Amino acid sequence: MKDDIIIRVISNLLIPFIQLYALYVLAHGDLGPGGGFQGGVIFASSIILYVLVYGIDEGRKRAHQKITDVLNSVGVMIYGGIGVVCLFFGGYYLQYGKLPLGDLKHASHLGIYGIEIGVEVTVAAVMITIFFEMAGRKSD
Amino acid sequence: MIEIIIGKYNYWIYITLMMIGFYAMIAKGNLIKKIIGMNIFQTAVILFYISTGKVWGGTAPILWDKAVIYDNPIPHVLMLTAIVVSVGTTAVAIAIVIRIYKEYGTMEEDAILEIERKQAEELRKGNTGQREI
Amino acid sequence: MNIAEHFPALVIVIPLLFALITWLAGLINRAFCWVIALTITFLCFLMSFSILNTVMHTGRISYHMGAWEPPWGIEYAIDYLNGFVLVVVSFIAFIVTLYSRKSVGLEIDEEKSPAFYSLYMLLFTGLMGMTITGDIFNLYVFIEITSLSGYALIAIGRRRNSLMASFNYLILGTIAATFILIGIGYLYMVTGSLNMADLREKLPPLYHSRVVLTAFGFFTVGLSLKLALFPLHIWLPNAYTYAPSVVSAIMAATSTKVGAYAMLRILFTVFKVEFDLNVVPVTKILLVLSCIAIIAGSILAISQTNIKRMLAYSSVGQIGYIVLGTTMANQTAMTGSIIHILNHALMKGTLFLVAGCVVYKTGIEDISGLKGMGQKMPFSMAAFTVGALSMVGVPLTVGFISKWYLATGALKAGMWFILPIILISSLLSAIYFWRIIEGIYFAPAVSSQHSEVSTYRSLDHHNPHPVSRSRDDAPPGMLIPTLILAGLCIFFGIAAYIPVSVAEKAANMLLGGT
Amino acid sequence: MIDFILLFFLVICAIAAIRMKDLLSTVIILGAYSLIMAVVWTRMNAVDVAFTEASVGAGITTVLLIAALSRTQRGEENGQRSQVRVQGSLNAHSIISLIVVFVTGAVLVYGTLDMPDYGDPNAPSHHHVAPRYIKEPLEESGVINMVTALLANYRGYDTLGETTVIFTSGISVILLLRRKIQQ
Repeated sequence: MKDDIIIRVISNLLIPFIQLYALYVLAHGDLGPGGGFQGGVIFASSIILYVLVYGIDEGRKRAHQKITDVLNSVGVMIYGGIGVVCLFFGGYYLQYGKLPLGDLKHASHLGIYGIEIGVEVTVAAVMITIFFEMAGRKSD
Repeated sequence: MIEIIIGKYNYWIYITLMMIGFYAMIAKGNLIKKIIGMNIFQTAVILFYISTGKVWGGTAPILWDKAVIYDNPIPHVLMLTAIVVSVGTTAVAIAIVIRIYKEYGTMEEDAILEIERKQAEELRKGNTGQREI
Repeated sequence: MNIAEHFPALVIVIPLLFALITWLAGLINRAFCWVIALTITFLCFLMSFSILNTVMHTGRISYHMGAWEPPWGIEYAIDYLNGFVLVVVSFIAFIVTLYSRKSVGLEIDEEKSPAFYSLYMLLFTGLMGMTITGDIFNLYVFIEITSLSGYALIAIGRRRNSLMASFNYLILGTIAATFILIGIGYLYMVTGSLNMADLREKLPPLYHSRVVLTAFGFFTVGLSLKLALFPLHIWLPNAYTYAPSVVSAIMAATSTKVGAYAMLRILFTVFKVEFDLNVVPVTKILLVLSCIAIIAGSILAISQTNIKRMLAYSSVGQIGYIVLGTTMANQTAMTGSIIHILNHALMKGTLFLVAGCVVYKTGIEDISGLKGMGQKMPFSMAAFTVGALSMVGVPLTVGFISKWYLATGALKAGMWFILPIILISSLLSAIYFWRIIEGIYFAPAVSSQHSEVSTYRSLDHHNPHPVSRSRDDAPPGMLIPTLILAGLCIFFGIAAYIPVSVAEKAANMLLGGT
Repeated sequence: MIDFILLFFLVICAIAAIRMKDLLSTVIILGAYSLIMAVVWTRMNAVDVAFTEASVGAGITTVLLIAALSRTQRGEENGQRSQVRVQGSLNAHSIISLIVVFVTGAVLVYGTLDMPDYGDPNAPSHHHVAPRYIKEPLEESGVINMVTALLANYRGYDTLGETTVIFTSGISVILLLRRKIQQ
C-alpha cells in the first residue's frame, strides 16, 4: 500500500500520535482507565499500522527482531526485578512500601509506575513479535 | 418467575453466549471456527464476572469522593488478567493452526484426521511388510 | 533480610526470572540455556527441600505477597501436602533437565533451543506455582502459564501429528481452565473471597446453596480434564505420544500429578471433607470413575504398539489410582494417594526416560523394535525393567507401597470390591509389561529399519548398524538420570517410611486433623 | 433499554460468527462482537476492562486472525471433500456436542437461580474484602484508580503471572513459527 500517497501521509501523521497516546495511557493508569497493558497494545498497533502500509521488510527495519526479542523478556524482568529489590530492602516480595523512595504513598506510587512500565514493554514487544511471526507470506 | 428473569438478565445472556461459544469449540470442524468459539466462550465468562461486580447506582471504581457508591473493582482486575490470558491462548492457537495448514494443507479437523489415519495405515503396512521379510 | 524466610517466594520467582534470562542468554550462546536450566532446577529442589524441612518442624508456612495479609493479598501457604509435592516436582524437573541435553539436541532444532528451554522453565515455574499458591485465582493464573507452555512444547514434536495433538489439548485445556474460572467466579460471588483458607471458613453455611454446588461441579469437571481422569483423558495419549521425549517425560511425571494435587486442594482444603461425603455424592462418582479409569487404562495400554502411547494409557490408569485413594476419605487410603504422587512420578519418569533413550539411539518408538535390546542397551533396559516391575507392583518397589496403602485403606473403608480391581489392573499391567520385557531379553533383535525410522530421517546417521547386537547404550548424560530414577524406585520401595511419614501427616491434615 | 439492545446484539453476533461460512466475515463479526462487548462493559462501569477488550479483543485478536487467514485459506470447506464424508457420523458428533452444551447450560442456570440479583448492593462479594480496596487506594498505594491499585499492588503478584502469560505466548509463537534463516 506504500504507493498510495493518502494512506502514507495519514499514517505517517497518525503513528507518532498513536505512540504518544500509548505513553499517555501508561502514565495516566493511576488516575483513570488504562495502564501498561493497554498502552503496550496501543504501541504495538502503531507498528502494525506501519507494517500494513510499508510492508514487513520495511517494518522489520523499524522494529528489529533482535530488539523485540530482548525486550520481550526485559519487561517481565523489570517487573520481577522490582519485586526482588523489595526483598533487599527488607520487605516482602513486591512490597513497594519498603522501597527507599519516600513515604509509603510515594514509594507505592513509583513502584506501581515501575511495574506498569515493565508490563508495557513486554506487552508491546510480544504483540509486535507475534504479529511479525504470523504475518509471513503464504509460501513460507 | 418474572423477577428471576428480569433481575438476573445479564446472567442469562452470559449463559447463552457461553453455550454458543462452547458449542463452536467442540462441534465445529474448522480450526479457525474453534478459535473463534473459544474467544466467544471466554468473553462470555468475563461478562459474567463483570456483572457480579456491578452495584446499582455505583460509579466507575476511580476514587474521587469517598461518599459515593463504587462498583466492586475486584472482578475488573481479575478479568484484566483473563483477557490477557485469552489473547495469549488465541495467539498460540493461531500459531498452531498456521503450522497445521502448512503440514496438512487444510484446516478441517475431519480432513486432517483422515490424512493421519491413512498415514498410520501406511505405516502399519510398511511395518508388517518388514516383519514378513 | 533472612533469605530462608523468603524461600516460598523465591522458589517461584527465581525460575521465572531465569526463564527470561535463559531466553536472553540463548541469544548470545545457546549452550548457556541448558546450564542455567540445570542450575536453577537444582536450586529450586534445594529450596523446596528446605521449605519442606521447615514445614515439618514448625507447621504451616504462610507467605504474604507484597505484605498484604490474606484475604486481601495473595498468600502462599505451604503445608505438608504441597511441601511434599514441591519437592517431588522440583526433583523430577532437575533429573529430566539433567537428561535433556542430548535428547533435546537431537529432537529440537538447535536454533530453537533457547525458546525451548525458556518454555521448559516456564512450565516448571507454572507447576511449582500451582503447587505453592494459597489463592484460588492465582492458581488459575499458574494453570494458564503451565498450559500455554505445555501446548507449545507438545506442538514441536518431530512428527506433524504433534500439531493436532497439541491443538486438541489446547481446546480441551482452555475449556478446563475456563470451567475452573467459572467455579472461581461462583465461589467469589457468594463469599467475596479468593483465599483458599478463608473460603474454607466462609463456605460451610453456604454448602447447600446452588451457586456453591455449581461451582463445585465446574471445579471437578475442569480439574478432571486437566488431570485426565478417565472419560476426559482423550487429549492425553496423543499429546504424550507425539511430544518430544523430554516433554513427555516431564509432563507425564509431574503435570498430571500437580493436577491431582490441585484437585485434592479443592476437594479437601477449599471444601471440607464433610461436604464431599455428605452434601454431594462426589466421592462416589469419583470412586466409580477412578475404578473404570484403572481398568480401562490398563486394557487400552495392552492394545498399543507405540511404546510412548502405551505408557500414556497406563498413566490414565495410574491417575485413577491417585484419585481412588482420595475418594475413600480415610487416612490410609489418602496416604496411598499422596505417596502415589511421588511413586508414579518416579516410575513413569523412569519409563519415559528409557523410551527417550531408545528413540535417541535407534529412532524406534514401536514396541516390537525393543526386541533384543537387552544386549544392546543393558543399562537402559535394566532401568525399564525396574520401572515396569514397579508399575506392576512387585514388592520392594515403590509401586507395591502405593498399592499396599490403597488396598489397606479400602479394607478399612469396608470397600472389598476395590481389592479385585487393584489385582486385575496389576495383572493387566503385568501382561503388557511382560510382553515387552520378554521381547527385550529373550527375543532376537529385529531389523529396525522399518518405516517408523523414516519419520526420523535426521536420526539415521546415529543408527549406522541397527541390527548390531554389540553393546551400544545411551550416552552417560542420559543414562545416569535414568538410572537415578530407577534406583529411587527401589530405594523408596525399601525405605518407604521416609515419604510415608510426610504423606501420613498430609493425609491427616486433609481429613481435618491437625 | 439500550443495555438490552446491546446484549441482544451480542447474541446475534455470536450466532452469526459461528454460522458464517466465509472465515473472513466470521473474523470481522468477532471484532464487532468484541467491540459491542466493550461498550456493554463501559455501560457497566468496567472502564479498564472495556478499554482492554477494545484494544485486545477488537484490535489485536482480529489482526492476528486475519494474519492467520492470509496465510491459510479464507473459506470454511464444506465442499466436495467434506460432503462425501459420512454425514451420519458428523451429525452424531453434533448431537453429542449439543447435549454436552445444554447440560452445561442447564447446570449454570440451576446455579444462577440462587445468585444475588444483578446489581444487588447487598451481595456478599461487595462486603468482605472489597471495601478496603475501595476506601484505601490513595493511602495504601498512592493512586486513585482502584483497579490499578488492586492490579499492581494488592494483587500485584497475579499481574506478574499475567505478564508471564504474555511472555509465554510470545516465546511459544517464536518457537512454533520462526523460520530458520532470518536475514
